[in-house]
Amino acid sequence: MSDAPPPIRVLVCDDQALVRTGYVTIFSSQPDLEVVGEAENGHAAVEAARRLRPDVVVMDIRMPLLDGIEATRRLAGPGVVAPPKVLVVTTFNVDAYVYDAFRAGASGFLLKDSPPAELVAGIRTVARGEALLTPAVTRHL
Amino acid sequence: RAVRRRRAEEAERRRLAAGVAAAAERARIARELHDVVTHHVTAMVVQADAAHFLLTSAPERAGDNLTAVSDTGRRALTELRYLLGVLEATGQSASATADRAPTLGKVGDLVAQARMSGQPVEFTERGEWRAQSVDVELAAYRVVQEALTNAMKHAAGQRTQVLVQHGDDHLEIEVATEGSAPSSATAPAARKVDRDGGRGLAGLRERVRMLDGELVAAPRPDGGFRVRAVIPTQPAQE
Amino acid sequence: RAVRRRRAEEAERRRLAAGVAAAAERARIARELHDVVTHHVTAMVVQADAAHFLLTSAPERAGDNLTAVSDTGRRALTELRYLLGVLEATGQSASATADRAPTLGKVGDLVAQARMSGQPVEFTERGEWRAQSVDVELAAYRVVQEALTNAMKHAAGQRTQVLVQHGDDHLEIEVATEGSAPSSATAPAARKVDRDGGRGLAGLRERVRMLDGELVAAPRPDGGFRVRAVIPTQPAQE
Ligand SMILES: Nc1ncnc2c1ncn2[C@@H]1O[C@H](COP(=O)(O)OP(=O)(O)OP(=O)(O)O)[C@@H](O)[C@H]1O
Ligand SMILES: Nc1ncnc2c1ncn2[C@@H]1O[C@H](COP(=O)(O)OP(=O)(O)OP(=O)(O)O)[C@@H](O)[C@H]1O
Ligand SMILES: [K+]
Ligand SMILES: [Mg+2]
Ligand SMILES: [Mg+2]
Ligand SMILES: [Mg+2]
Repeated sequence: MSDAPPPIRVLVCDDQALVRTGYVTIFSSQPDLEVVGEAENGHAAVEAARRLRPDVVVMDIRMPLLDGIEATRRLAGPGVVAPPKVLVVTTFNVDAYVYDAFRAGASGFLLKDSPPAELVAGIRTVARGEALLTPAVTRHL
Repeated sequence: RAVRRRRAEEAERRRLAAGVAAAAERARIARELHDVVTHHVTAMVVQADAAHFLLTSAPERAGDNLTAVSDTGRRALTELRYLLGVLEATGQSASATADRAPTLGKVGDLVAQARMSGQPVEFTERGEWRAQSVDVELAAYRVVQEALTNAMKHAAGQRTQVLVQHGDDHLEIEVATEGSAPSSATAPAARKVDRDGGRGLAGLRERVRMLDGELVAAPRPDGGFRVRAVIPTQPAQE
Repeated sequence: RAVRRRRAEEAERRRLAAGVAAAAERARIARELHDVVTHHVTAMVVQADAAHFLLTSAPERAGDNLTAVSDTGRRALTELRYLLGVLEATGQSASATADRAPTLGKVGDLVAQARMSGQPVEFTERGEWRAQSVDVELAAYRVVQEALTNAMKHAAGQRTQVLVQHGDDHLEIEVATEGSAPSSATAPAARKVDRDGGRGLAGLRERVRMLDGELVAAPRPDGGFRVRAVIPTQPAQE
């Protein structure tokens, strides 16, 4: 039977339904990942994360009501006790976004259209407590 | 010599101003594009990747993903065409009249663009047309542009009415879309109304306020949406 | 008083220069954008439709199509990112774009991509290859790109020939499709496009003309279509 460690619990936050559902499909297909919830704006993300206690929050930046940076700050910013790991995903790897994301407490930053293998590897990396930058971003910094 | 130096400085300032304008324009276009294009293409990539994972386990769900890819792609092309039309229209008027951005007279072009993109738009103009200052005309034009862009984004396929009314001392612009039935096929992202979400209307409100006017935007009781701007104008003269 | 008038005139000139620069930037981005986006997104739609078709009959081939959709989308996003210069907040996008601009050597990729989308393309290259200026190479690349996009859209499945000929002082590009039977199964989205006129070829004509070249595009007597561009180049040196 399985001595496999418990799966990494993931919360997927993006206001674009097609991206969100696509991510859910991809992440759910991995034996070591479990999608525990979805959120379509920053407020819902904060609420769901506090309720569901995921290991990793995959967080879009541009979302209505509350953007992903602010949501990250509330979930994983300075002073938060036992924060989840936050992996920020965006369309553009703008320097300012990367900087703000890490300052807000994110553990990783990836382009949204990264290949699935990179995305799931990214989730595993931040879940282990390591930091992660997309290669395209690192090259640029 | 002083004259020559002054000329050189002026040329330099002009060059800088041109550079700043080009950069501002790039930023503005980048923002619009983010919503119109990159956003769609990103969704297509993610959906195609997801379909891959469903190929053997759930082919029919993979089929749904593929439909989403094609539909999104077609929508992206339609919206891109609209955006390019708008860019072109503004570019033309800028060079044609050499001194300015689009004017109120070009609102008809915006309406035509939106119609070509499949949005059912009715356009009414009332009162006696008078040329206004560039600021006023441009603001009015932008109100219609943003409201029509929003109509296509947030109320695609819904009847849309554009009214431009020339008063004696003010200009009134109204763009209203009809409500979408709850079951309608509006894109999910667009369905939830978040008035804090975008920057389109907020930017316009600011712009209109700087002209001592007022812009109000709100959902209508029947589920539609209405944008109304009133901008004071100089009384008729000369 | 004279000083004040001169200042006003200067301010006015500066404003004009800024307006013209913004318009030029807009036109440049619009052209580039059209070419990048329509090409890739059209290919993605075609691929997704094909994958849908293969879903039940040949799932493993459907998988290849899906990979093509994602790859194409990623390429489009990468190009868009450079194009928009959002990477550099400083507005160095023009040079960043130039550095990464696709070159004539990449035409083979375009051909391969079109073939993967099911278009039967033959590619011939003649004469001695020489590196050209970025402008010339990019223009040549865009001619092939748009003509192949058009082939997939307006002459889907028709034999298509791409010829690149390196002359002593010019570059010649020709893309020809064979005639389509009237009953051909052009995608509905593509069919609708015809009526809107289209700006692909017009933009290219402008681009080629700016390099003192010429682009001619016209239907062929047999029902096919032909695009031919001749672009002057620097004679071989150093
Ligand atoms: N015609 C409309 N029908 C329904 N909702 C609308 C309509 N126009 C605007 N809205 C709502 O108002 C919100 C704010 O509009 P706004 O133009 O400021 O932002 P946006 O269009 O979402 O994003 P942006 O303009 O920054 O690209 C929208 O997000 C949408 O929820
Ligand atoms: N290979 C072809 N076969 C048949 N008709 C063609 C072909 N290429 C172009 N055309 C015709 O020429 C027209 C103009 O082409 P153009 O590329 O400018 O526009 P488009 O492809 O229709 O739209 P856009 O490029 O703006 O997306 C097309 O609408 C089509 O009618
Ligand atoms: K799983
Ligand atoms: Mg978003
Ligand atoms: Mg808007
Ligand atoms: Mg075309």
